[in-house]
Amino acid sequence: MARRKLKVLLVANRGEIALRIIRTARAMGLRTVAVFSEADAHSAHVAAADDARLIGGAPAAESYLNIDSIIAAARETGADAIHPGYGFLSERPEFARAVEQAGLIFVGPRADVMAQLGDKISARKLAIAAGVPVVPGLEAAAPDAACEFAAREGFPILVKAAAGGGGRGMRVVESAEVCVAALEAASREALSAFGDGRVFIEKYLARPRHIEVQFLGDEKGNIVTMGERDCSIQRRHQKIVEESPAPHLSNTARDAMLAAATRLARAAGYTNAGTAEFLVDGDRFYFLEVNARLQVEHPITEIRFGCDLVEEQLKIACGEEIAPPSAPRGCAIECRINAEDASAGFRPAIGIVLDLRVPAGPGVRFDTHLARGSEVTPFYDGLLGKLITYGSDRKQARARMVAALDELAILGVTNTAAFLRDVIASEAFGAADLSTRFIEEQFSHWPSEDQALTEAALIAASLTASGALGIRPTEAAAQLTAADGADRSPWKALGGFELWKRQ
Amino acid sequence: MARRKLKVLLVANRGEIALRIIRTARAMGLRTVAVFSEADAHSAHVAAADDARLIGGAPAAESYLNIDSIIAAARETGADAIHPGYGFLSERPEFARAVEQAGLIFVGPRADVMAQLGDKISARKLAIAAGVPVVPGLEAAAPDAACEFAAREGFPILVKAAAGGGGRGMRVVESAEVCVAALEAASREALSAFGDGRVFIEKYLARPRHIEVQFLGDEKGNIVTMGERDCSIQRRHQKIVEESPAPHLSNTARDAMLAAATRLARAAGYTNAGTAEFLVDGDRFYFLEVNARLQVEHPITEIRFGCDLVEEQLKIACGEEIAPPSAPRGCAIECRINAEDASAGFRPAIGIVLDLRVPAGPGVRFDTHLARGSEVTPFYDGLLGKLITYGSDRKQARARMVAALDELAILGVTNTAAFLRDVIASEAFGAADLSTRFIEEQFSHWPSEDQALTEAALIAASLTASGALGIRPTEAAAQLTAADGADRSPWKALGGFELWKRQ
Amino acid sequence: MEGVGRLRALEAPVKLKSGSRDFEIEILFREGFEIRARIDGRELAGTLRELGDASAILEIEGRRFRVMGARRKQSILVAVGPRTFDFAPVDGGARRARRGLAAAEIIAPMPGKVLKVLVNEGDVVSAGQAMVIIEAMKMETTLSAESPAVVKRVCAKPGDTVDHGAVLIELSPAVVSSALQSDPEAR
Amino acid sequence: MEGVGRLRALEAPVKLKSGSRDFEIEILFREGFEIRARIDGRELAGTLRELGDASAILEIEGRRFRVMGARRKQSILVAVGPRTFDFAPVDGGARRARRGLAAAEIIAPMPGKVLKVLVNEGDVVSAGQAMVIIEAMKMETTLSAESPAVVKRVCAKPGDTVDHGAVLIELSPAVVSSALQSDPEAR
Repeated sequence: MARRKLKVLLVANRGEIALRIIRTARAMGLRTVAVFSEADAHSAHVAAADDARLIGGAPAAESYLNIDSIIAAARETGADAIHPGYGFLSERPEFARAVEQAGLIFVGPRADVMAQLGDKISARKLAIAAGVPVVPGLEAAAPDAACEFAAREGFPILVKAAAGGGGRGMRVVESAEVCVAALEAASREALSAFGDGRVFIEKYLARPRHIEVQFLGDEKGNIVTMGERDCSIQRRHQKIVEESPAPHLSNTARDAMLAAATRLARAAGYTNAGTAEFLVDGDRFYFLEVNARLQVEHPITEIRFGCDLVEEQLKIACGEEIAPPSAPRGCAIECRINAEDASAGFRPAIGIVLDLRVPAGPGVRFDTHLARGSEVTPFYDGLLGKLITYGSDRKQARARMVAALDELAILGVTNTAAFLRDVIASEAFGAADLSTRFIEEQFSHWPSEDQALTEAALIAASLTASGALGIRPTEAAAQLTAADGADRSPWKALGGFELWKRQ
Repeated sequence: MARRKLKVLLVANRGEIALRIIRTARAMGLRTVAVFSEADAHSAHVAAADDARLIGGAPAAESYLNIDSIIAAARETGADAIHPGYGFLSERPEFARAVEQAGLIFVGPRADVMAQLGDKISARKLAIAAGVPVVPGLEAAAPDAACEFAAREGFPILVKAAAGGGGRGMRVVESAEVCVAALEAASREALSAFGDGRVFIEKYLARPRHIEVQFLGDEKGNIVTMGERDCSIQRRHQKIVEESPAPHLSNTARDAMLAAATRLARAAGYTNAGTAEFLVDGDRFYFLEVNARLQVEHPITEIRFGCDLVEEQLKIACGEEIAPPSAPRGCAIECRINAEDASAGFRPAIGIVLDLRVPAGPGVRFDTHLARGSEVTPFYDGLLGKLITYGSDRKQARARMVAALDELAILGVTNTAAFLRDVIASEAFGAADLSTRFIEEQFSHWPSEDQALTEAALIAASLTASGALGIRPTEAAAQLTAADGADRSPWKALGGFELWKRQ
Repeated sequence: MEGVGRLRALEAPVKLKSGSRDFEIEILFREGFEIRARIDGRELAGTLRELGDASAILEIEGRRFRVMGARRKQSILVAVGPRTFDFAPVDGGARRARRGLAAAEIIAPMPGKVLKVLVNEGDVVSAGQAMVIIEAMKMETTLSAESPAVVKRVCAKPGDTVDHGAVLIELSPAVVSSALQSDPEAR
Repeated sequence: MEGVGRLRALEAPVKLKSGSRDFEIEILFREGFEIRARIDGRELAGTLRELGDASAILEIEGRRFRVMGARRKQSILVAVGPRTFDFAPVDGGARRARRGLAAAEIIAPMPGKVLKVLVNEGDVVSAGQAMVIIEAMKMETTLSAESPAVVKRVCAKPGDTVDHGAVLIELSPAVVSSALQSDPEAR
């Protein structure tokens, strides 16, 4: 096992995860390099790093997906290693390969392992070979064969992009009539999003839970698991609430899942951090996919185990052997605050953060790249921040989450904080009646009418209109903006809004 | 053991601790009541509570020390219980008694226990009776007897206010010449600060450490300890950095201290949370005092033990039995950010927070009541916030603290963040060469010259002067302020500053 | 005793709309912490406590809310706890904001690329019928009609890169309204 | 390519003082992220990257600092990382700010109560000699002379409540200077 020395780390990502990785790297004494697109020149991750390099235009294809540009930035800045974060290039084997070919350390699994697991079809084969149960399904689904499978197994069926992840490229097909059209649309979307139009289909489970196992592997072949996360609460097949441990899960089922994840990781020859995702129906579980990278929801594992998964990743990448994890403690919940309108089908939102109130207190962690003046652009994923609470039990973690969400306010970007507050406070969540259908079953008509709340909003709006409350755009700021539109200072941003005139 | 039902909690305090108590009470489902002085009408704790009552003028004697006013506020708001926080009335037996007489629950030990422990002289007697070692000293020190004791034991001696706490009312007397004058001054200061001019003296240990033990007692007579905290790093005999566990402390000494604290608490018939403080010289330890309340530095214990000490306090106050604590994990450090000028003998500072950058990230907790626009007045203690970091070991907790302090900025109030950053980053702290003399030995000439830093400051100042950087007071805001001086909105506060003119 | 809040007589009631609802608000009285308002004819009394950070605690009808506000070009943003509201002035200049009438256009909710246009000029569309599919933030979003309408003009074609607020389709006014709705399949 | 920063020609160099030190700063050039300045004759080159929250990253001489700034009535506040600086303009109107001369007064550093006045008019005081003890923020603070001086006028007496900036003692100028120092005993 070769021990490599890491001194300079380039983080090939943006947003909260880039900032989070930089923080750990800094605490480990590493020099950090950020990369950024033209849209992100004023972002928190750029400010936090010791060095920063522009890698291209605002569209991700020109910047965060631009392998050549990122490798060039690493060379220029003397980076020894590249951490890909999640999303973007994190699960692209060709990126891992390019990093290695440039003589740099890729913080993640080997390219060939990633390729095998990243393709849902070969991953499924691997799971079957490792004795891990899978959902009945059909690989490489041509429209006709898919419709035949669906007729046999019964609708609905689930169509997935072979190269997809994080719920992207997934569609539920409810009936034979729309089957061919849905497969074509899925393939088109997959081609556009991942550069790979292959799709496959699975029997759609009626009310499954989504539970996943965190594992780490080192170069010596050690595999350790670090408990599970219940990620059942989703919208559009994307997780919005995660918790650990998974409530109402029997110890037998938990142990079996951890063992299955270990077998799978071992069979794949996995190194670094990864996650095995399962669909769970009672105590039965079925392999879904491996995410061969850090997960968005990794902090809940960190909080329960008192560890730093990014530090573990960097140590493994240097060739160190994994130390056995501490025993887990208490319960942790994460809520993803997205730039979306939960009252309108989670329609994406953009905007400038005019003001921000951030929650704090015992057992509260808020991972965000936002500050006053931050701009949420349409170019990237709309994750604004992750609110994580710890409790000695689920009741306390939940109560702290409700209180923390009540403290949070992001003015200027429509977001899901209030929605999540109601989700966490709901009786259904309290009873941990979890399934991937939770949101559509419980919250399809959010928000319910609240007259006092609306009246408070109206009074506040009328005070704001008259200038008696809140942030006031000023003429001075407006002049500055008129003179120089390129600057992103919030004072200018504010000035960019005309004084709103009462009628 | 009578179980009492608690529904409404009044918090008889201000600042970060009031906010912190309110957060826990809210998460427990309690209704919370804040009290505030005229100087604090716009403070965070007032905003956070469900209800708030003005209790008097800005001077603490008229408000936060005003027992009648606080009891009246509790009656008006239907409070069942009062949490005193730390400082102010938290260790005044007459307050605990008044609360009980009003038929309310006092969240703390019984008044008689508090009286016995709060008086340093009777506390010392109790310790001796419980077989806990004490520093050689003299109770009820009249100037002549004190000088005699000092002549016998040798200078320096330590003069303490019998009713003091948190380092207040303490003086070191170095020589016979100043002995009488110093005793008089100490007595005068004690009378002014605590309404009790009695002082006592002790042999002054040359390079002791200050280590304390957290304990909890319930009405059934159970006493549990929750590890120790090393609070050696002090200025003016007041703690500024605390950590747990205490480094370089042998397990034998640790166990002996925990056992001593348990004996003491049991001998006192202690209920609720308390702390036994010790001076430590190698592995020998001497009883210093009991703080019969929550400590400022309690969060480092919470983080190691995964518990919420305020919740424990409230449960005990309701008559619940203490559950055995979890095993401790990792290391936690706290830095107290004070409104002081560390380059000028820690001279107190006041001001308005014009801008604030708050640290975050894995293992970082920042307990503060500050927000943009907050005013730091001369009326109260200058604690601006407590920055707490966790690490799986001391190295990680320390590295995270340095990184977090680098992220912190409080513009508008001179504070100790930069000083603490250098303290934590120092080799001496890294080596855990701790004693209560740490600051005077290592940091009496802070800051050392840093030309690049000064140049950066000058460039930033010149850009700020020309309006090219930072917060800009605007004419609109200035007009608002001129029209209405009473309002504390930061926009007005900013407007209140004249435009600074370059020459 | 604790400072006097800004007393600001509003000359005229403020008329605001949120979604399809119109409101009329009048601040009747403000002195010290006391505030009284009239909303759509209903009188409310409460307290308003301004905080240092440009937010305030508003207590009305026995409930306590933390509120923040900011003005934007064509709307007022308000946060009440974690909830945010975006109010537009009624008759506030926007073509969409005709009193009592829903918008007569399909407008791009954010910058994106037009993938498909599913209607032609003159088509009669029913409520919920998909009209345009755009790709933005890596999602396909379907814009549909809120109620029956006639397509007056198609202003976009597949492949167009459109900016926030661009009119994609004009509908016959008076009888139609439109709304943005995400693709039901993608939920 | 990444937007152009504000170009702002400063007509004259800025003169600032911090404590007893005077500085002269001139921003020579600013375009894009590049910035050049001259400080007391020494030229420096670096980059300045403004962030959304009114702070900026300033990189000079190979070191990277996060800076924030705000203007106050008689000073400019700056944060460089966690360090804060309070610069006064030289000749900026304050009586204390005479170039090259330390202040000729003992001034209350914050609102408080005068406990003791230890000198009389005409006294010759030596460096470090205690002159006034005030109580503020529950601490006794001793104000001492920084260098030898003659007491010109005593403007406060025990029991006085004094405001921030109040002149407590005037010293003979030119030969004296004063500084605030906390009580060494209380450290």
